[in-house]
Formats: sequence, C-alpha cells, structure tokens
Amino acid sequence: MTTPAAKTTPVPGESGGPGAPARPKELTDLAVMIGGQGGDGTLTVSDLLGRYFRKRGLYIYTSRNVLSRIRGGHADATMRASRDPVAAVKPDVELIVAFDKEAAEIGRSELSPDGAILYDSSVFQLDLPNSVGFPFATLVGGAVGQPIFKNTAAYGAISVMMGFDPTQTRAVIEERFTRRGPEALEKNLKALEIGRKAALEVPGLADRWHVADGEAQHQILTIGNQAVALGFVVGGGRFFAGYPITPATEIMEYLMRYLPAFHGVVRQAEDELAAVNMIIGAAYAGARVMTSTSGPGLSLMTEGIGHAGTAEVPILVADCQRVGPSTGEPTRHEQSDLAHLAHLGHGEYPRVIVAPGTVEDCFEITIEALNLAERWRLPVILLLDQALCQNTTTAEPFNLSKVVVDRGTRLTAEQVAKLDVYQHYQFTPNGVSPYVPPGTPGVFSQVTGNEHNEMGHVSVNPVNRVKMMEKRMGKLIHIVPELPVPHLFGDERAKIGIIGYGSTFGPIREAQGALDRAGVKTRFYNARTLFPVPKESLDPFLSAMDVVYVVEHNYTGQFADLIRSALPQHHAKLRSIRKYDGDSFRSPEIVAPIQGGQ
Amino acid sequence: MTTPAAKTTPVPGESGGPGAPARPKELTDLAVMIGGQGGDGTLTVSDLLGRYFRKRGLYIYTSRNVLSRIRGGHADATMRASRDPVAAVKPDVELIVAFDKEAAEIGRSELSPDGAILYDSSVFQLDLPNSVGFPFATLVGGAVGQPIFKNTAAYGAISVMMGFDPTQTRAVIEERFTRRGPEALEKNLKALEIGRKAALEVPGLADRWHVADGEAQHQILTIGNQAVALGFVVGGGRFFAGYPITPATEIMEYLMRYLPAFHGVVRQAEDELAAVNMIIGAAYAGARVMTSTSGPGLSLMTEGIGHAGTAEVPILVADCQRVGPSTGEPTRHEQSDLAHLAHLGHGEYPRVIVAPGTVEDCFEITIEALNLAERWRLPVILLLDQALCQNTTTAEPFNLSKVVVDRGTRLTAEQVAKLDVYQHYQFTPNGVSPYVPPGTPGVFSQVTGNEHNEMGHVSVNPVNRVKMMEKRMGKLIHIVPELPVPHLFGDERAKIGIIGYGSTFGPIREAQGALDRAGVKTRFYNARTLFPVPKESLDPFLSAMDVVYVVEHNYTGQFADLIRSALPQHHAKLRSIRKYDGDSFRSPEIVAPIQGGQ
Amino acid sequence: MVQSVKPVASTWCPGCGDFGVLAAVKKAVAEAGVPVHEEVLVGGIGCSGGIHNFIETNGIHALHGRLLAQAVGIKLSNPGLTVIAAGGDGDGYAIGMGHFMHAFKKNVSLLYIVMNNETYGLTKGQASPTSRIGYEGNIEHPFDAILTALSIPVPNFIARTFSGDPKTMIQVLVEAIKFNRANHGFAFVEDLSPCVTYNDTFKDWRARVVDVATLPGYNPADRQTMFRLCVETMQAGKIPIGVMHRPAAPDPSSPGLELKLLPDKIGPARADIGLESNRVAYEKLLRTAA
Amino acid sequence: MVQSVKPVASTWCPGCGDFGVLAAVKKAVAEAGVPVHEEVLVGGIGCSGGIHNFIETNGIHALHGRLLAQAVGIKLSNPGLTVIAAGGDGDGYAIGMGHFMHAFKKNVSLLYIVMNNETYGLTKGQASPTSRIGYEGNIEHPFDAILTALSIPVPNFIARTFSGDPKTMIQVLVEAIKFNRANHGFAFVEDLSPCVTYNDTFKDWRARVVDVATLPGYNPADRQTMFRLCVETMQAGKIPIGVMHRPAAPDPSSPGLELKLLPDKIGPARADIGLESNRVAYEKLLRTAA
Ligand SMILES: Cc1ncc(C[n+]2csc(CCOP(=O)(O)OP(=O)(O)O)c2C)c(N)n1
Ligand SMILES: Cc1ncc(C[n+]2csc(CCOP(=O)(O)OP(=O)(O)O)c2C)c(N)n1
Ligand code: SF4
Ligand code: SF4
Ligand SMILES: [Mg+2]
Ligand SMILES: [Mg+2]
Repeated sequence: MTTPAAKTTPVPGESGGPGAPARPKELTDLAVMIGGQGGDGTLTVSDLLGRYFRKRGLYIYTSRNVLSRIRGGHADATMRASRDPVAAVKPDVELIVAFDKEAAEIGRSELSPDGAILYDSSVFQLDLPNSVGFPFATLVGGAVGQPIFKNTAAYGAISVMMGFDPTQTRAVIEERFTRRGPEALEKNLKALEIGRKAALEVPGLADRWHVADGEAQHQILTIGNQAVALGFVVGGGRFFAGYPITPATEIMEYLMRYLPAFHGVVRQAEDELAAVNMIIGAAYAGARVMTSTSGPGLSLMTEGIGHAGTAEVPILVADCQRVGPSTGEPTRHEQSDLAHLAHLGHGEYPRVIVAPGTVEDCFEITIEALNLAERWRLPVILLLDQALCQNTTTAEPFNLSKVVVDRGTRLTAEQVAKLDVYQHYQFTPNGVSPYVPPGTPGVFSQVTGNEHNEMGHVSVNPVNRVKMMEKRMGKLIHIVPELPVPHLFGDERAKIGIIGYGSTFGPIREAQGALDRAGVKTRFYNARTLFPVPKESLDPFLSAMDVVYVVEHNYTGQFADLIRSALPQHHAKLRSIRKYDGDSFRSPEIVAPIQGGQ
Repeated sequence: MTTPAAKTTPVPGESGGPGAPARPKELTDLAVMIGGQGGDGTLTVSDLLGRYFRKRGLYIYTSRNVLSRIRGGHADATMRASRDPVAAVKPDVELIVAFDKEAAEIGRSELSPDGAILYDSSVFQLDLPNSVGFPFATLVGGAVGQPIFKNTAAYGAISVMMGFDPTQTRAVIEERFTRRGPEALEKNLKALEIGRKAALEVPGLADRWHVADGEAQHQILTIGNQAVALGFVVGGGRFFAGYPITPATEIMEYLMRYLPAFHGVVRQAEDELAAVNMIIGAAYAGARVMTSTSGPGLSLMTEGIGHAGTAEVPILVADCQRVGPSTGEPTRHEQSDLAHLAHLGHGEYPRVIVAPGTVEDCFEITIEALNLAERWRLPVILLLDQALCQNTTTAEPFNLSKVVVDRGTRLTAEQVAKLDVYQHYQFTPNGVSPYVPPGTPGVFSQVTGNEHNEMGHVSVNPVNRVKMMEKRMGKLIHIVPELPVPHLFGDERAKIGIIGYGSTFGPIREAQGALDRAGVKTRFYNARTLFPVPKESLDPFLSAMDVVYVVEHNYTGQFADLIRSALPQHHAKLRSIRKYDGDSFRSPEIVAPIQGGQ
Repeated sequence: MVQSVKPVASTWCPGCGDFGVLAAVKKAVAEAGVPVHEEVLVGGIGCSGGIHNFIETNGIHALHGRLLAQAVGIKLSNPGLTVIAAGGDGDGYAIGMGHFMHAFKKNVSLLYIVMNNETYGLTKGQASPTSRIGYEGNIEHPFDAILTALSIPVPNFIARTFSGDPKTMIQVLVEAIKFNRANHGFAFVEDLSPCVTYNDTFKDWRARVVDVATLPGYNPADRQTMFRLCVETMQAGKIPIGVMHRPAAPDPSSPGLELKLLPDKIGPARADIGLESNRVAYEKLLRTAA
Repeated sequence: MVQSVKPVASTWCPGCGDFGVLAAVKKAVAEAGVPVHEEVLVGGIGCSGGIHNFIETNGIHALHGRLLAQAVGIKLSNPGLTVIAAGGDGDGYAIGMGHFMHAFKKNVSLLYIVMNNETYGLTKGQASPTSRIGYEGNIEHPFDAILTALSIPVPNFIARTFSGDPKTMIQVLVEAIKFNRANHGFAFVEDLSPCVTYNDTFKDWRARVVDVATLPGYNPADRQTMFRLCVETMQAGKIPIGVMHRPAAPDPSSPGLELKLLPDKIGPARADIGLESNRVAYEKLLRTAA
C-alpha cells in the first residue's frame, strides 16, 4: 500500500500557521457534520463518532438531513458531543466530513472559524480554505475491496485529528461490526488503520481538537419515538394500529417488538382511516390504545378523532410533525399541525393536546396521556416533531419511579352487579360517565357518534343536545388540574419570557444560556399542555413579563395565535419567533431577535 | 257521508268568546306548523299552503324538522307567509296542524296567544285549550280511500279558517296533483271539499285570520342548495363530484340535471376522498370544479383540500353544515365547522372561506368563489348551513346582470408559444403563477403536493421552501381587495354592533327590527368573507362600536374566536350569542341578550 | 339485575328487508349459543346500520364505511367477544370498499353482514355500487361482492342470503357465527334486503334467487368451481344464494388472525396492565431496549 | 420553443425494477403514437410514484393512494388527454384499495400501472398487501390483484408484466394505451417490479413467471377461464403474466365512461364557459329551474 498524496489547504490550529504543528484546541462541545450520497453508508461515521464519545462520558445529539428517497441524493448528519446535556443542533460545526460536494456546500455556512473540511478526494476536489482531501474510497479500494469502507477510514482519520484513544477507537469498530461476522470486522479494522495512517502522515493534522471526558456514563442513547413506544408499554398501552409514515414509523416498529410479550397487539393497517377506527374499536372494547402518524395521515384521521370525541372513546394519537402541508417534505422538521389539531374536525368536542419537550418527557407524557384519555374518555393528541422523534440524544435511563396507571371509573362485573341502572353516557358532575367493557355479564351499552341520550340511543331532542354538549365540552374545564404542567426555566425575576414546546426546548435552553452570558435575563415557559390553552399558568406568566417570545416552527405563529385568542388581554406583549425552512432552530436564531428586542 | 262530530275547545277570535263568531284577525305575517309521522305526507300541507300564499303575492319561508330516517318518527314543517321578505322562522305560530301528538307538544311553546291547534282526532285526542279535532284520516277514509288524503282535507279546513279564496284554493290542488293523473287529482279535490265542509260546520271556526295580499308576484321559491347549483353553472362550473350526504345532496342532484347540457360532468364518487381528489384532477386539467358535502365528508376531505392548497389547484368546496361532531344530527342545523375550516389540515396553506347570507347571495357568492379559486389558484370554501341549504324561501329571480367569469392568468397555446420559459410555480409579485392546461402543445408542467421548486420538481432546499411558503401564504394578503365585502344594515350611528353570517341573516334582520321598535339602534355586519378574517372592514366596524354581539350556531363561539385572535385589541367589546340545540335562531333569542345588555 | 340499555323500536319503513335480517340475527345468535353479553353488534351508517339499536346486546355505531375497522379492533382487543358487523351496500362497497377487501385478507374471526338493497336508503335512494344500470341514472356496472370475495385466496366463509328466505338465512348465520367462534376466520354474508321505499326488488329477487347448493358440481371448498357456478348462474339471469365458500377443513396452521396474534386469547382489553404485575418485565424492557 | 419542465434524474436505487417500467412507458407511449403534450402521468406516493418526474411530459403527483381519483377527474375533464396513472402496491392496494376497485367499475379509459414490489419501498421496507407471509413479520395472506380484477364483471383490459421482461411489457402497454385511446375503458397492468434494496425478488420472479398466452385454453375474452388458468398456475407455484383479459370485441354499447358522459368529447376543461356564449341557455335555465 502506498501512502496517499493528501491534498491539503491550511488548517489553522491555535498557533495559526499553515502546516505548523498546532496545540489541540480544548473543547467542551463539538460538532461534526458528515455528508455524502444517501444509502452509501456515510452516516455510519456519525454513528461511530457517537459511540466513541459516549464511551468518554459525553452527551450526544445527532440530527439528520436526509431526502425522501432510499439511495442516492445528498444526505448528512451532524453529531454533537458535549460535556453538558444537549438537545439542539450546535450552531457551528468544527469538522465537516464531505463524501460529496454538497456536504461541503451545505455545511460551510455553519463551519466554525477554526473548523476544517475533510473530504473524499477520490470523488471530487475542493478548493476551500481549511480543507483536507483524502481519496478515502480509493484508499480502501485496494486493501479491503469495497468503497463502503471509506467511512471507517474517515473515522480513522478523524480519530487522529481529535487525538482519540487508539484502543477505544478500535473498540468502537469491534462493538459495531462484530455481529456482521469476522470478515466484516477484519476489513473494517483494516480500513480504520488506513485512515489513521493517512491522517498521521499529513503534517499538522493530528490533534486539532480535544474534548475532555465527561460524566454521562450511565445515559442511554435514544430517540423520541423509542421513548414514546416505551412509555406506551409501561403506561399500559396494549393495542396499536398504524400505517407507515415518516417520521412516525419507528413508534410502530418498536412496538412490534415490545408489545407481543404483554398480551398486546400491533397491526399495520391498510390506511390511516382503518388505523384510527381500529384503535377506536379496541378502546371501546377496553384496551389502552394508540396510533401514530404524521401530517397526511393525521388529516385522514380527522373524522375518526372527532368520532372518538363524541362517542367518548379514549384514544391516544401521536402526531410526529413534519414539513407540511400535503406530502410536503417527509423527512424534514416543522411544528405546523397545532392549529389544525386544536380545531380538528367538523363540530365541537373536547380534545387534549400534550407535547413533551425532551426524550425523557416523551416517556413521561405518553404515560400521562394514556391516563388522561382513559380517565376523561376523550381523544388525546401527543404532539411531537421530527427533530424530537428522530434525532438521537443521550438521556437519563427511563425508570418506573413516576409511572402511575389510572384507569378512571372503570367498573368491574362486581361493581356493575350492585348498580340499579347503567347508562354509558350518564350525566355526571365532571362529564365523565363510568365505563363498563362489553362482555361484562348482565349489562349492555350502546356507543355512537350520532347525538344520543344517556343510554346511547340516537336523540335529536334539543334539550338533551344542549346537555350532552355541555357534558362533553365541560370536561375541558374539569380536566385542567390534571393536565401536564409547564416546566419553567431561567431567572424568576426576568421580564422577558420565552414560550416554546417540543424540540424547541433544546435551542431555547441554549439561547437562554447565551442571553444570560450577555446579561439578558429570560424566563422559559416550556409548554407541555397546548390545548386546552393552559390559561391558569400562562396568564400569570404573561402578566409577570414585559414581553414574551413564542418560539415555534411554522409560518403563521400557531401557538402564539392560540394564546392570543385565549388571553387577548396580553396580546400586546406577544412576539413571534418562527422558522419554517424545514430545519430546526439554532440557538442564535432565538438569541438575535430577543437581543435585538424585536 | 256523515258530518263528523268535531271535537273543539274554544278558539279565541278577536271577540274572544267561545264559539262566538269572530272577526278575522288581520295579519301581515303568519306561521303554520304542520307535524306528523315522517313519510306519511303530512308535510304536503305546508307545500299546499305555500303555494296558495305565493299566489296571493306573499313571501314564504318554510323550515323543516325531520329525523334521519325515511318513514315514521315525528317530522314537522313550519310555513311562514309574510307581506315582507322573510328568511327566518317566525318566533310564534298562529296555527299548529297536528297529525301526531308530538306535533302539538313540540309546537305548543311557540303557539301565539291567540293561536289554534288543528289535530287529527282519528289518531289521538288533545285536551288543550284552543284546539279543534277533526278525524281527518277517517273522514277521507270512506269517500276517497286512503288516509294519505287527510293532508288535503286538512288543507281544506285551514282554507276555511283563513278565509281563502275557494277558486284559488282549488287551483293549488290542481297545480300540485295534475301530473299525478286524473284519478289522484279527483280524489284530492274530493278530500279538499271534505275538509272545507267539516270546518264550515264548526261554528266560529271560519275566518279566524286573514292575510292581505302582497306584492311578491315575481319571486321564485327556492332553497340555498338550488341557488348554489345554479350559480355554479352560470359561473362556469363544469365538473362536480360528490357523495350523498344530508343536507348537501340536493346540490349534486340539481347539477345532475343541469350540467350535462353544458359539456359538464357530475359524478357520484365512491366516497368523499375520491370526490375531492376527482375535482382536483379535473381542475388541474382545466375545468371549474366543485364538490359539496357536510361535516363527516368534510373531515374526510381534509387531506385533499390541503393538497389543493400546496399544489395550487383551484377547487371549490361547499360545506353544508349540520349538527356535529361525528355523525351528529344529520338533518339538523348548526354552524360549527368554521374553526375547523379556518385551520383545516396539517401544515399551512392559503384558503378562503366565503359565506352567503341569503339564497340570492348563494347564487352570487358561488360565482365569486369560482372566480377567486381560479384567479388565485387556491381552495375556496363555500360555507353554508342546513337552514340556508334546505329551507324554502321566496327570492328575487336569479339573473345574469352581475355575473362575471374571470379565469385569471390562463394562457392560451398562442400566448404560451411566445414565452421563453414556462414554470408552473413561477414566483410572481402576488404569488399567482400563470396556468397552462395540460394538453397545450409545446409545454409541460409538473404539479405536486410535495414541496417543490418553480418547475414543480420536488425540493427540500430551505431557501426555496421559505420562498414557496411566502408565495403561497402571500396570496392571502394580495387577495384581500377581491374578497366578498360584508353587507351592512341598520343605523349608521349605532353603537351596538351585531356580526353574523349564513342563515343567521334572517333572524338578525328581524331582531334589528324589533330592537329598533324598542328604541335600540344596532348595526349589523353580515360577514360574507370569513377567512382570511376581514380585518380591513371589521377593524373600523369594531372601532365604531361600544359593544358587538357575534351571533352564531355553535358552542365555542368560533367566529368570535377568529375575530378575537385577528383583532385582539377589540376583545373587550366582543360578546357572543350562541345556539347549539340543532334549531335555528328565533329573533327574540337575539333581541333578549342585546336588550339585556349581556 | 342492573337495568341497562334496551332495544328501541326500529326506524325502518314497514316492509323493509332489514326486518328479516334483524329477526334472523336474533335467532342465529341464540341458536349458536352466544351469551348475549358477549355479543357486540357494530352498525354502519345507513338505514341498515341502525340494527344494533334494535337488539338487546352491546352495540357500537361506527362511522360511515368504518364498521369493519372498528370490528377488527374490537375482536383483536378482546377475542372472547362475538363480533357481528352489519351495514349497507353503500357503507360497505362504496366508502368502505378498502376495509371490505382487507377484511378478507386480515381474516379476523368476525361476521360481516351487508344488507344489500342496491341503493342508498337513508340518503333517499341514490345509486349504490350494486345498483343496476339505469337505476337513478346509474351508468356504472354493478359490483358483485360474492365474485370478488371468491377471488381472494384466504380461507374465509362466504355466503349470500335473501331476506325473503329467512330459513336459509338463519342456517347460514348460525354456521357463520360458529365458524367465527371456532376462530376459523372471517365470515362474510351478503343479504339481499330490499328497500321497499326506493328500490323494491322483493319480487324480482324472489323470482331469481337460486340456492347454489342445488347446482351440479357444488363444492364450496373449491373457489374456482364456485366462481364458475356463480358466473354461470348470473349469465342465466339468476342470482346465486347460499354458502359460496367454506374451507374443506379449517386449516389449523391458518386460523383467524386473533389466534395467530393471541394464542392465549387474553388480549389487550383483558390484559392486566397494573404496574406491579408487570414491574419485573417492564424493568427488563427498559434496561435492554434503549 | 418555450422551455418548460425537463425530466430530472431518477431517485431510484441502482437496479430497481422501476427503471424497467420507466423505459417501457416511454417506448410504449411513442409506439402508440401519443403526442407527448397530450399525455398526463399521474404519480402515486412511494418510490414508484416518482416516475412522472423522470419523463418529459405533464405530470401530477397525487396524494398517497388517491392517484386513480385524480386520474379519473383528469380524463373526465378532458377526454382528449391520454392519462397514465402509476404507483406502488402500497399506494394502490392498501390505502388506495377502494379507488382501485371502483376504477374497474367506473371503466374510465385510462391506464393504471401498479409497480408491485411486495413492499413499501419509500418508507423502508414494511410489508405491503402483496407481501408474502413471513416477509417483515407479515402474517396476512398476500393479495392477488389479477384474480380480483377478473372477478369484476366489466369489460376492462387486465394484464400483468414483469420488469425483467421488457419486451412483453412494452407490447402490453402499447395495447393498453391503444385500448384507452379508442375509448374502450379502463386498463390495468400490474408490473412485477422488484425492490432490490428491501425485497429483491428478481431471481424468484424470473424463475416463476409464465406467459398465460402459452397455456392451453388461453382465452382472454373469457374471465372465468382466465380465473381458472391463473388459479391453476399459482397452485403450481408459478406466476401468470401476460394479458389476462380483454373484451372479445369491445362492446360499443358500453364504451369508456368518458364517452357515455361526453359523446362529443369536449368535456369540462375545454368547454367554452364564457358568459356570452352561454347567455341564452343560462337564461332559459334560470327561468325554468326555480
Ligand atoms: C362520511 C359520510 N359520508 C356520507 C354520509 C351520509 N350517508 C349516510 S347513510 C349513507 C348511505 C346509506 O346507504 P347504505 O350504506 O347502502 O345503507 P342503507 O341506508 O341503504 O341501508 C350516506 C351516504 C355519512 N354519514 N358520512
Ligand atoms: C396518507 C399517507 N400515509 C402514509 C404516507 C407515507 N408513505 C409514503 S410512500 C408509502 C408507501 C410506499 O409503498 P408503495 O406504494 O408500495 O411504493 P414503493 O415505494 O414500494 O414504490 C407510504 C406509506 C403518506 N405519504 N401519506
Ligand atoms: S328507506 Fe328503504 S332501506 Fe331505508 S328503512 Fe325504508 S325501506 Fe328500508
Ligand atoms: S427502495 Fe426499493 S423500490 Fe425504492 S428505489 Fe430502492 S429498490 Fe426501488
Ligand atoms: Mg343500501
Ligand atoms: Mg411497493
């Protein structure tokens, strides 16, 4: 094997001089963007780096930018490793690993001033400052056969640039490739060495950056969709029907693995209409149920969700938001379904919309949502977004300490036997009628989406109609004390408020840090109940502030609109920070308007 | 034939004494409620009365209260005849014609103090004051065979009570039954005489009320659904796909009759998903299109309407609102889809919601809506309600004087040939790209609901995404000058405002009259564009008022909410008058809260 | 005995074919030995779909066209229930067509009765997918559900009955319900149920129905033979009724879907979801999953 | 010549069966003599559904499962267009099943190509309605679209092709397009188009396809014979391809629906809707209607 003639342009170290040996720059937070053609495995590099940094006790956050196609086309991932918990894309990137030209082009604007671009010079040439080309594909072409090993070679080169511990660098390869068989492992180890060697031979390339070890040893690495699936199981969820759709499919796939061990059923339905009606049937029969979908499927479920609202069948619908409307951008990020959900369906019925801010919260809120649905016998929406659903994050291991399963008034056969009368839609002070599953001896029920009387028979009596509307809609008032409360962060005396939900949690927290360092005190209201609009906590929050920024991923400012309509007296304080280009917030995009006082 | 022993309780005339001959009471406005078992033809009576009063130049308004079943069960209709134009149910009823007991029970609360109940004593007995029983069914049983003729007999009795002109009374029967053949006609004429004779034999029954002739000689009698169908045809609509649903079906049925003569196509689709996608296909190909539906179907169209928004395909969707949510009450009245429509679908796209207030306006706004859809290439919703759709009303004959067909920038083959470049989604100042129908030589287009570039190819480029969102959403700003303007009524200096849309028009106008007579000046903003919220006209309207009542048929105050969110600065002025029991407003229900200052 | 919901008087027009179905279902359920409280009737939207209100049992009124999806959810959630879905031809073959086709494929052990009257009764007599050419301006070919059912290679139970022939109907329904209760899979019965108000086909049907069991070569285990017999019967202007398909011997390797998924028949609705009963398993799951 | 949209490079994985369909459609359209600007390709959602972006013609990308509804709307709006809808097996037989079945019934003269790969390609390889038992945990019986198509008694054109046999595919597509252009009705072609990434069935299919035209008794005018031939072929472990049904002689009394509705072939999109041209007729309508 011959040593490659690496093509380099100066990579500045702290010492600055081209080619001069540089002292490693010490970082507590680092980002590497890896890009190439979709399906050729380039994203493996981010996985390998993530594994390494996890071994070193760092927090990881990986975001992906992929097209809605299986192979080809540009795809990239950005891996962030930090000594502190992170749940946002780092605004700047230290290293770009470019297997195609687009990677360099897309990534450049975020490259940090002392960042570098490592690219595969067997595929293209780059004439950018701070770039180093290795013909990775050619390099591994000889010794190990297939260009797919270029990824491992690149990992090797990076390990040199970042002064990785060689043993643990190898351990990562072993961990990842052992199950692919000895041959695959051996070839990858070879590719690793090829990459390492090539990098070591370029003067001044080694040890550009160094990240001190962290303490996140016990964290798990997960995604929101997995946390939701786990929350569903331990929250007692037993029936799931869905239809594949990005970025929701993983929830179904995880549940296909988990649920059968618990008398549970997961069905891929023929479409979303079937999915939502299947869970309605299953919930009517007495199971805790869920479906998960994204925009197009959600729109198709509109009629079904309204049916659950009127018929008072407890269902949980996870909406993994992506770029809309219509087919939109299936793989990309947005939060633009809230307005639709808050007003979903013809006619009026109660629904609750909850939104977790972190993967830990995905687990917790899913359980809360199951309890809310069944206790109040109404549809609950679990509002997620692509970044929260699919970006990998280190998280506290999930545990059962906060898990409560509360099924509300569900009567057993013994309890039923003691009743004089059982009416499925009995009027009660809080609007919730006791539930008896079909199959219980001695008692029948009729359930319907037509307007009905207490017995469940069709009725168009105007007096009954008004009472039934008040019964159902009244739940939205009585339920308030049980709804997930907001999480508040930052200075309690701040006069600048920030409101956000879902994956904006991470960028907002990061923006708060930056603002704080700049002397701007803020208070962050992380909304976890979005509908009914949590006036009880929002009103005092808004009252206490001079100005409040609502941060969200959509064009019209949907959450701000809901708040404005619910609390119009505070309208003059509300500002909107919106992003709708398919990508998630970087903290400076939140810092700038707040600092600018816009 | 023997004279029946009519069972009567006193019917007060102006002279008051039981049985005493009474002077006819002169009325300018009269209501008769007719009720019986659904499907047995009792509603024919209201039809016959309507025909008679039309001959006398009166304005007619007939509302129905029927169950969602074909035969049996109680059904009633209330026929109003007035010397002035009317478009509301009269708050009190002079005469109840009861073929079943329920009719009397349901109608009683609205019976005017000097009103009477005429009932079929062969079916039941009534012990109410002011009631007269004739065994109508038995009466006609002998002479003409079937109890169905009881209706005509009742009409005969009424004709006596109201001092009808005997010749014209007969003429109505001839008009209505001639096409059923000579036998049917003859039997009905016999039944008429039986009824007349019976009534004449009861002392004091004749000539209770009298309504002077009016001047509405040239008016037509129609329903909103027919007006929409006619507007669609003359507005150039040529393709309609729908699925049967109450109270929308008539639009499809009328168009099945009208459109084939104009190269038009009407298809009953397999479901509403097909219907909306069929019209999208037809509009893409270059036709003016519409579908009509009600709540459940509308919910199913959610995805398709969003697709039209993103793909920029001009479609018109008529939503004939009924009681929701879910299957709700198919035959009854509500306005509870507005919030859903304003936020319809995942993601964000422009849509326009227009709402006619009268049947004349149904005709006009349908034409405007077709122009708006095609000029701006977006989905337009024509928001109707059961009362407007199905209640029969006298109206000015439709004419072509205001009809304009404006197709916007639709390029001919000649125009296209002169272009350098054609891009289906070309960026333009107002967001509307010129349209070329497929089939035009020399040019191609790509149309999609995925995010796309100007050429119509899929794109996830963030810069393009932002521009495309701004292109589409910007239409909602540029379109404003072309949107249907509100109609304003009442005192220009009034400080009390009323806002309403759709069929609340009639009751509000009537309430204004009553308030005016009570010295309360009001100004009525009849909204004809509901979304985008017409801030340009609402803001000055709200500014000029001290207090504004939003009158609507739903629980949450949906239009009030939209206004509040769009114009939060006026929130303190907004009051809500809501009704959601399935029935339409009676004017006192609007008068009372306004007079009470609630 | 607790007092709960009682049947209401039917909302059908006098003489409607649906009365026949109502009577037959009541009898068949009793004859098949179904404890009433274990029965769930899922109604569609349409005149026919009101049936669940007229029987003393558990009922759920689904959305238009979605009754099969709800029925599948019910059965897979509690396989101990006897689930009967019943609705109209519009409900099942128009808006519900997708679920209809997939019901055969899924093969969940439930009974689906389509009350076919070749019209949309409740919306006042528009053409339905089974309407003949010419009915209310219909220009599309009528759909034949039996032929299509026979085309789906899954061991279901397939039959057609006629409201004018209650004896056969009861027999067929009893067999179908027993088929379900033995977890053999999906049972589909199309009943010819005339709409006397908008499309009175009683006379026409009475004259044309032919019991397939009387035809030479009748072999309900063989789809292809039955397909041929049905096509030939129709070509002769007749309408085949009777059992069109039942597996020769139910294949134990391919039972109803509920049994493949839930061999112990407990299922989601009856599972103990208490935290304590599951703690050990949950902890293991959380440890190993993420 | 005005510059308008040009095809983009395909987004398919190298080796994907869909390339075969793309090539065959291009050739067939040319061979059938369709002026390209009169062609409209309606794409479904899925890998397959991108096809309209890769051909120089008019394209519309429908919603998932709704391509047939849009295609019907297009053809009935402008019967002069040659409309080809193409999408995946998930798109067509899962979410689109209702429209699929009704397309046969409607019998509008358009071509529908299902690119069947027995998987959901674009969402990364879940089981589809045609997946075999065992594929990705699938426990439902695979759907056979040809058998079902044969069960619908309407004079459509029905065929199956294989991406590995481009010659037959082109022949079949040319015939189908000509059938459409002669307004004979709906044409359905299922193409076996392997997904090399998630479900590479090339080898399996190559070994098992059998041209039905070579079978004894082949008679595509007779559905019932073809039904039997297909069932027998499948029972022998083979997969029938070729033309499964074409009317013996297209029945002039039952042409494509567009011709029944629009005998003069002008249609909604090309109608003159100007007020002046219609004034007399409109005035009459308004006078007589209400
Ligand atoms: C989504 C939706 N679309 C339309 C309707 C209106 N609708 C009620 S019943 C019915 C059809 C009834 O026909 P069928 O299913 O054959 O039942 P039948 O009344 O003939 O027994 C329709 C279209 C509805 N309820 N929901
Ligand atoms: C309403 C809706 N549900 C789900 C999806 C997600 N989705 C996109 S493509 C696809 C299936 C693709 O399978 P198939 O139609 O067989 O096409 P293939 O990719 O295999 O060619 C799904 C479920 C969607 N776009 N819209
Ligand atoms: S309308 Fe027809 S289907 Fe409906 S109840 Fe009456 S007879 Fe039966
Ligand atoms: S994933 Fe499969 S179907 Fe999709 S492009 Fe790749 S090979 Fe073709
Ligand atoms: Mg029917
Ligand atoms: Mg596929």
